[in-house]
Amino acid sequence: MIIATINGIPVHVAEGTTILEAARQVQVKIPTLCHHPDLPPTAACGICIVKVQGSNKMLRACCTPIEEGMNILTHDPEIVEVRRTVLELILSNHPNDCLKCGRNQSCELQNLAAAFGIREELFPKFISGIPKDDSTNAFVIDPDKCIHCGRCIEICQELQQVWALSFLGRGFSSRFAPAAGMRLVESPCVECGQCSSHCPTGAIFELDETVKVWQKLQDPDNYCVVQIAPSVRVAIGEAFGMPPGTNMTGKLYTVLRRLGFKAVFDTSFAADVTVME
Amino acid sequence: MITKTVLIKDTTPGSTSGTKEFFDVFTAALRESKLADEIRLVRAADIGVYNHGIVLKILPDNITYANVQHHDIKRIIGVTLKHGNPIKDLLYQPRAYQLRLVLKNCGRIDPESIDDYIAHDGYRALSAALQAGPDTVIREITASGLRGRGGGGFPTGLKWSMTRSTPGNEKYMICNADEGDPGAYMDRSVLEGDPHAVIEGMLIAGFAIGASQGYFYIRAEYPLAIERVQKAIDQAHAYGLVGERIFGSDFSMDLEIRLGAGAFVCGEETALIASIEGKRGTPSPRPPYPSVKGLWGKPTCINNVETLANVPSIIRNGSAWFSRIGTENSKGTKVFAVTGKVRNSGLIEVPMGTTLRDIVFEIGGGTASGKRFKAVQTGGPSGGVIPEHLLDTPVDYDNLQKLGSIMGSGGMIVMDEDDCMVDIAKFYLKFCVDESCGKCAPCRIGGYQMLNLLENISRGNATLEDLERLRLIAKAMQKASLCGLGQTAANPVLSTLRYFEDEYREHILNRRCPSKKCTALLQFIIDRSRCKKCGLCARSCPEKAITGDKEHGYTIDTARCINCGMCFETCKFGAVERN
Amino acid sequence: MDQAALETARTIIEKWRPKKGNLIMILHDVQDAFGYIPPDIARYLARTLHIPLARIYEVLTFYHYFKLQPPGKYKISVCMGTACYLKGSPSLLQELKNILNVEEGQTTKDGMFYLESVRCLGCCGLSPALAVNETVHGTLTKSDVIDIVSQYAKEA
Amino acid sequence: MAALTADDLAAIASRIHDQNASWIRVGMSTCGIAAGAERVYAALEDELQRQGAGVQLKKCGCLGMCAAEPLVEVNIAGMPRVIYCRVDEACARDIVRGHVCGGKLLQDYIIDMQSEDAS
Repeated sequence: MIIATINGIPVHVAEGTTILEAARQVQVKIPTLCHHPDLPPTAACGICIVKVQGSNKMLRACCTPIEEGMNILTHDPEIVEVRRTVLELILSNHPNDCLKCGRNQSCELQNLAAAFGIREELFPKFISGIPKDDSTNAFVIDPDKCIHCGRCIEICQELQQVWALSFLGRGFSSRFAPAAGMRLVESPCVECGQCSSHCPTGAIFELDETVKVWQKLQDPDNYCVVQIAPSVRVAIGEAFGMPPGTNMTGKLYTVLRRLGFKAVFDTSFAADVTVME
Repeated sequence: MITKTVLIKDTTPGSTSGTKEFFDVFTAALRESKLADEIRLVRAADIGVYNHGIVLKILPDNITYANVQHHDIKRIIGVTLKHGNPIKDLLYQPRAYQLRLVLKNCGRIDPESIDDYIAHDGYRALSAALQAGPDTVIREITASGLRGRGGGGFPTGLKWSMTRSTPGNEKYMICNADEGDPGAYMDRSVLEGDPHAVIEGMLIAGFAIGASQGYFYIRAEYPLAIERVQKAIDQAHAYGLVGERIFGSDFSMDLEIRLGAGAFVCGEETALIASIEGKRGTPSPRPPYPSVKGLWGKPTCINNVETLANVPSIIRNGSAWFSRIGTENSKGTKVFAVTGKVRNSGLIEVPMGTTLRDIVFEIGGGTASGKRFKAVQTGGPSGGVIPEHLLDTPVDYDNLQKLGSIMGSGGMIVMDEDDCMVDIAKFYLKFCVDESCGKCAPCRIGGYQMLNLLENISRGNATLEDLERLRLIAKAMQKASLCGLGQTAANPVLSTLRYFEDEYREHILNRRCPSKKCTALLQFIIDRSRCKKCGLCARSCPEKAITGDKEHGYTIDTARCINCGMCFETCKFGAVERN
Repeated sequence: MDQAALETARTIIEKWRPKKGNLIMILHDVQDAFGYIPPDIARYLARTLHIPLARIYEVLTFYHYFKLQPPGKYKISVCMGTACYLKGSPSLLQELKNILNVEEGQTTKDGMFYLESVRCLGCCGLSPALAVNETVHGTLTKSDVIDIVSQYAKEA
Repeated sequence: MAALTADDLAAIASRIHDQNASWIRVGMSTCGIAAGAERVYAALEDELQRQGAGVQLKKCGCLGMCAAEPLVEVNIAGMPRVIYCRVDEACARDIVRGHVCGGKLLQDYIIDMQSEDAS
């Protein structure tokens, strides 16, 4: 057990707990950007810095284990100024097309900018202008929106062991992409979608074909059927504010029929068939 | 029969013929005194003394005379050369500013011969260390006060004992030879000139921490150093000094070379480890420190070349001997690469606490051009500039830090009045932007934005608010960058701002570069009185902005001029002026 | 990939296979043998060493020493160390760009010269300096550049 | 060969120290070689052979005076030990003919350095 204080509040935590985790236990919110609870810290963004009494350095809360007797300060004008400057720098390297972005209103960078009350741009914009990769039927990669948090790489390489995505180059011109000049469709990508679901911004986003579906549904010459993956029956509830785990099967079928699909299939049907065999 | 040799050098700045004239007069005088067959006169190229008029050195008496006048010749012949007595009012005591400890063997022994090294006390320290035991070795190094010479200045003994006390039977010793500061090459010189000293230091360190494997991480751009270190390892291996049961003891350690591949950030310990493991050299957060979890997750100790080269002599001569050299908190000597606009550019080694003035003027001989000294830059891209009024500062870790610079690995770049501080800041920042690994946002974007602001200043497109922006980004980089590279990348900007803010303001407010370096702010015109109408400038102009002919002379059309400065460089008569 | 190239790559791999963390050393040897890292060799390394291709390219593109394009017959490296910079190496580089009609990191159309700027050649006493392949030319002025280039052009 | 013992070190040392003969050393590190030390070394070697001078020619690392490279240090019995700077091939031959064989020091090439060695 380690005893320390955060903003004067005593904390008792297990050895190896990070400053960020310890702070959350005592309801102290440290802003983060690259951090994701599923993943080991990449320590990339520098937003979560805090002060430790007795040192004039600032430490990253996401990856620094709390030590016995540490006296941590998470907010003061200097810390906030540094965080804000870092955020301004990140924003200067990010396009301003929130309204047209798939991640609008669910973007972690956007939320952070709002939380810091960013109203104007302090630094000139530098956007790399690397072309989008829309070679697959699953996602669009937009390198301009990447904040180099490293989550997609961590997921793709370490957790999924797919190694489709990689960090290429160095410094300001570093970027994430498949190796050897390949497009995503030529890479080992299996379209698992983990990169997209962990991306904090719109740099990797599911290919949106809503308009095409609407068009097909309205075409009287088409007989439209729909098939859903098993996990969607439960997962979709969260998007509508239901408690996690709510079974939505009935509602989902009803909605799909009302949208105009003539028949609704569930992928689990094939599983049932296999069992009957 | 020749009995004495007299070296002659006129050390007056700018003097070209003084030595020759004095030599001729002296020769005539010797002939007159019938001593021409006994005294050998030699014009020297450099006598190691500067700005002291005509200097003579008489051998083998080892008497040096300074500010000698022609009328002194008679006295010198009569008193010194005939009778061997010194003349008090001419005597000059040249100070030995340098103290060669790390460089002791460099240039003296054959780096490709292990026997030559052994003949110069080589491998005795290793033998003594093996007998004394690891604890004694660490105690000696700790007591000596040796600190890391790679830049950080971390106490070496403490580093060793931390690695030793971490439990584990597999530990690694790494020699950091990824010297990357532009304008610094101390490590290269030591590896090329005395590789066995570093190997011996490695083995002693490995023995102290309990390592069985050591790696030299050397820049790939140093082929000769790599070749000599490999040769030295092979020779030591053949003598049983590397490998199994060294000197018949229980201690076994192997050494291997691994190459860097052009990434400055790999000088950072965690990045260096990643690179040896065959990965991208991006730094990782610390803790865990390498002493606990380093190469392949095992306890690892990383020391710089120069640090390790100090180790054998400390073990041989004892910590008390070493700690007598240097200052309170910085013991021993430091090797510096003194380069730039200095007369004698090269490698020097001085005791800690030597003043910058002694280094630049007494050893370096002042500026090469004779122009006014402006500043000296220490610590490379992580360091800062030190202006003339602070030159009397004794050099050590703490003093340089107080001045906003760092000791760094030992680059020392001398600048004269032709060097623009905005341009210098831009140069170092460009380096850091190129070398940033790109992992963390403050360094990756902050450096880029700062560079852009500096570009604008040097083009006259900036406002005073941009200075505030520079300071704001600098602070964010210092506080929020993950590794040392990003944390210190803004230092050259901050220190030039600290001592030369006027120069920045001059660029911004008056769109003028006082050193005439920022070409975008210059105006080029042809001075008709000096123009020889040769037309070379017009031919060199890439924009065809120079018009005229050989009869009427030439003029520069300022509207078309792009300020490239080609005409200025081309003109042989100094007729192109820049203002 | 021809048989000889394959054989070279295999020898390099076998030399380093028992060593831990051998990727960068293998890439060094490949570059020494081929002058750059040919893409099919990179793929061969990935297959043989069971290293993801992504990892190999991550490393290749991180370290500036490794080249992905075949270099020219002569590699001209202009030193951009501080001492050389102060003493005018940028104008040497500019002159070379003008003469060779290439940018940094490019090879001339005839494949003769590859131009790059490098960190520090370690001969600050000879600044400003440049190296052609391994040979260093020091204490240069802008007007020396054309002579050096034509000297090598003649030799070829 | 068998592993060295501490006593062997002394034996090797005394064997090397015995050779107190005349020698010439050429600085052969990167800066020296870039300034032309290899050509100088070859010229010295050739001229020593032509003159039949029994002088040991050795390579060494960098003395630190990079701006003055190539450096050649000459130690001939009965003569002051001197370092010649900015030596070219012609000068190298002059060193052998003038200094080694003729007992004369070369004009305008000697460099003298003030430094102290720590033990």
